[in-house]
Amino acid sequence: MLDIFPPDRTQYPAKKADGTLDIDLTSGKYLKLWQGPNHPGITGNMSVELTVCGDEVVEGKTHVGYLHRGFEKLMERRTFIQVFPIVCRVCVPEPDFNEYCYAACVEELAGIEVPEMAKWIRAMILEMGRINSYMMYLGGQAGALGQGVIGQWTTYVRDLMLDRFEELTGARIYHMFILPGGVRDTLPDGFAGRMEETLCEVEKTLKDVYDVMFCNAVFKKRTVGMGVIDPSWLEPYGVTGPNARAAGVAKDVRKDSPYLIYDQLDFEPVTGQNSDIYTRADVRRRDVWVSVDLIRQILAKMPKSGAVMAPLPNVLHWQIPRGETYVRGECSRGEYGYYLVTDGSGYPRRINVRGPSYTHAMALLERMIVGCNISDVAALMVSLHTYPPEIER
Amino acid sequence: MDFDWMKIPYAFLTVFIVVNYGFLMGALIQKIGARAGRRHGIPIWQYYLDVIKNYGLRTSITHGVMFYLGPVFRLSGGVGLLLFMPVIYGSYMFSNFSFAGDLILALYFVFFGTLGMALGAGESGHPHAAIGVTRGLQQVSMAELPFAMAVFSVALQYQTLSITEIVAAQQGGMMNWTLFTNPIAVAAAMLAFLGSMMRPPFDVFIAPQEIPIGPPTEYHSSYLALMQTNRAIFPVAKIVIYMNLFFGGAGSWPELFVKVFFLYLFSAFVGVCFPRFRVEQSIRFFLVWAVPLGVLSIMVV
Amino acid sequence: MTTKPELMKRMVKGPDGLEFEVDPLRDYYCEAPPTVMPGAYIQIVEDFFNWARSKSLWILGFGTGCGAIEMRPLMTPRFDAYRFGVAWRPTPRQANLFIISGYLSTKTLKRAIRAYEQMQNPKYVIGLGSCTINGGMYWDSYNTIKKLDEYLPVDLYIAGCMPRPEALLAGFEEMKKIIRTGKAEGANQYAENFAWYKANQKRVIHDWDMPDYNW
Amino acid sequence: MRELYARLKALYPLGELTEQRKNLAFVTVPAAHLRDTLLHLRDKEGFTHLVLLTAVDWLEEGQFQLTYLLNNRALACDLGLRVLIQRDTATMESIHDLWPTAATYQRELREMFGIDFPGSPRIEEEFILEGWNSIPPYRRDFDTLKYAQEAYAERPGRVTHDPETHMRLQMYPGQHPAGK
Repeated sequence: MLDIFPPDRTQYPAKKADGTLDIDLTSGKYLKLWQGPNHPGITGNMSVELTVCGDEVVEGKTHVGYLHRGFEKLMERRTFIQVFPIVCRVCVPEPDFNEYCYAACVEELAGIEVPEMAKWIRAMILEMGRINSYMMYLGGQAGALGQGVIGQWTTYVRDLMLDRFEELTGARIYHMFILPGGVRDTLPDGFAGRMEETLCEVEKTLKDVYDVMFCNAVFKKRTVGMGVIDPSWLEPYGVTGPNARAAGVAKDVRKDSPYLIYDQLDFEPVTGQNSDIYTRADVRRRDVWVSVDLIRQILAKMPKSGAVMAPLPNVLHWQIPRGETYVRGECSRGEYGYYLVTDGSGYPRRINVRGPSYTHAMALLERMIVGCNISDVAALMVSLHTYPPEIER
Repeated sequence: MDFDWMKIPYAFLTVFIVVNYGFLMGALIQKIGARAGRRHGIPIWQYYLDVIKNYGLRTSITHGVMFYLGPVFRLSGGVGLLLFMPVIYGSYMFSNFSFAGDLILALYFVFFGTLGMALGAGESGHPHAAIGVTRGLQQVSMAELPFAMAVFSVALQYQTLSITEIVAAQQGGMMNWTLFTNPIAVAAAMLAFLGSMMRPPFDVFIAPQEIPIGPPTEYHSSYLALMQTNRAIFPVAKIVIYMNLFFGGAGSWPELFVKVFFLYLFSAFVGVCFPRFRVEQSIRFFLVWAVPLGVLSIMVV
Repeated sequence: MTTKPELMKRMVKGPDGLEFEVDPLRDYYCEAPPTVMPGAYIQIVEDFFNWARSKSLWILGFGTGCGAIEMRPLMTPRFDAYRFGVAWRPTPRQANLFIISGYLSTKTLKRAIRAYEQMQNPKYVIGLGSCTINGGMYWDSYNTIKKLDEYLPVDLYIAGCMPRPEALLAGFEEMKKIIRTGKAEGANQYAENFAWYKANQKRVIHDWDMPDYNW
Repeated sequence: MRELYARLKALYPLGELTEQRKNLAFVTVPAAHLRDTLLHLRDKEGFTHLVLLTAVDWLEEGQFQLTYLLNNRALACDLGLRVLIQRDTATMESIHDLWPTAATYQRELREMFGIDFPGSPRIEEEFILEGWNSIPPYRRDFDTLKYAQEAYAERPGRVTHDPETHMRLQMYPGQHPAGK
């Protein structure tokens, strides 16, 4: 394409001696622009403080804390079984990973063996949650570029998937289904058949999304080559999940250190090469296909009956000996982990939630946002797929 | 100078009809767009309610004189465009104040509202409004360029600057429309049309995800209602120009309604399924695709 | 109370070389307190306006908490709240209905108050979720408020954690009934009890670095 | 994991190795040797991914435990370095130059635990809380319920049916309900 207006980068802010940017707001060259928290282009309730020069961002600072509820403190005040209803509230769009990681931590420290059936059901729920989360993402990514109709389609499919959740767990958003020791219940009758219908609908929508969004010339123009994560940043900035896979590194906890029953399933991590917004979106789109396939495999291979709950000790006196552990899982945004420390009492000593958004939305975003156009900030932020509630808990 | 005073109430009648038609058509287009997202969309009378609600709000805050005048300019741009144009060809009642050189005046009025908006939005002091309006001005000036060229081409083709005469020249069957007699100019103008209809892919200046929602960020209650009224008039007025210049005009109200509706639908169709360009990308798009077409159309004529 | 550096009074040199004094708290904000705005003088006109207001609810698109996750389905095919005259506006100036979607941390409360004050009279507030009613799940949290109507005038609460979209739609219908009967005078209530609301807000927000009323 | 520990032990004075799982172990490191150990692990042993950095408050022992959890993706194993620092002084060397993302963790620790990391970028800024006027909230001696009751107005009439207390009363009438 013709390059009629080459970007002029000579007037960029000079650096001071200590490495910070020399930005004089009164000079009239720079403008401070707050994107968020009340801003539709922000993923959830957070804000980015942009300093712009013309249309280009010269500095961006993320501000979080608008959703801080003090979970890690609240969990210390609750017994092990009381924690389980509130963990799912940590991350709203994909709550099941909190439940799984917490349950796995407790099981490991308390030495509880989870029944085989429960593992399969857990894996299925996690994959269903992953599809939901990706559907939110695809809609958001298209919406950030002004293509609202994709969001309509994907949210419709997400609603169908929420119906399956409702059937299985009785709740739409916060399922509270995976608890320490297993899961609450077996699958209802005829669940596999209805699941198959939903999966077909997901596939149909994905094809439409591919045609309208990924083959769209304007979408490509806006996203190809935009917001590149350099592969050398992956380790220093702790990039995981699809963001890392889009850079060509097949980082997938499901494959690297299989948990639950992922070692018995047949799948390959999806990777991309270019590490721009388009590739990240494409990796996630193909990841939905993987998830759809995984759910089919799980439904086909899972045992037909069996216990779903290990016998727990009396939960009122449940004391876990001193110890610490870390359990991770691959959620739709990257590595999700819980760090649990117990001290022999009936209450956890400390729980730390390691959300992937924590590294993506803070240090990485601040690095990537420099030099991008104001119009692309929203798309860039969405493309990292961050959810603020898991940053600040 | 023989001014026919009877034209004034007739002109108001035109405006009245167009306002109502604009509201209903806007809602209908919205509904059609919603169907693409498998929704039902808003009720067809929703825009009336919104306007009444906004006029009925109890407080409104001003940021200065230009803040008041912004919506007024915008509305006068829309109304003025409509008033100085023959809406229905061959009708005494609805020819309004059209005169020999009205094409030039119409070109001016198309831009007038945007300029007024720029002043008003600048006064409101919100950075998003300022960013939005600079983007809007850049893009609209770029989109107007091919349109102006197409208009010149048409004016050269018919050797007149009067819209009425242009319409008259296109009568007598579809094959006489400029669409078929000068297709290059129409192509250039239709690209410009997309660029000025505030729909994707050329709606970066009101992009809710980036600069919510651009120039009208600070506008509320009656100012906003005024702008909504204009939102109903202005597109119709603009489409009427396009219709007069390129699609043979309209001999009666039903014909006008149908033609305007389909032209509007064209922009809505494109808008539903495209993301938006960045402002420099859209400028480049116009420079690379639309302006050469416009130049070509002038040269061909 | 400490003021942030960018809010302090200072001399500024403009791009044209002129020096002038800037006092952000005075110059950038309006300090006039809200006043009680009576309705239209004629009752039937007011009724007509209330009817229109109830039919055209514009929601501020500010997801303050986890309730925002159920807003997306409301805009989309399954529930499609647009059918009922409900629309989302990205700027507080144009919105009439503020949905506090879930718990409010004190940091968000500050932003929510500012957004609320920028909305135009008449304006309505719906508290969504148990956590706005009495703290809900976060009853012992040190960072979330427990009772929303101490800080903002609330017209309606929708209970649940989280309330389903159907509950929200029912809530909108209830809200419309309240507006039509002319009882939704939250903005006037706020203006009447302004001192009380401000005192409550300031007790919670420790670094109050804005004027009391900033439209 | 054992060989790795033996190799490290030869270089630095380490504490005992706690093997939690086959691929997860924790080891105590003196604060002075943390940086060298981290560098060695990152550059020589392939533990390139800083999974998390967090603190545990051992109030009874007067110590903070900082946990640096590192991950080696090739071997699929994690090593947690425990650093014990004094609770009343609570200062630690910053590692933001080794992993830029650690700066965020350090900001959080500074705010939530009151552990200072001199030299870390934006460490002085407020991170999550705004206008906080009490002791750092994640410390064990901070009572969140008491703070919440003092700071926020509560709606009267709230009855908490704490299942634990309730069940205790049901099962052992007469015994005083314990709990926090």
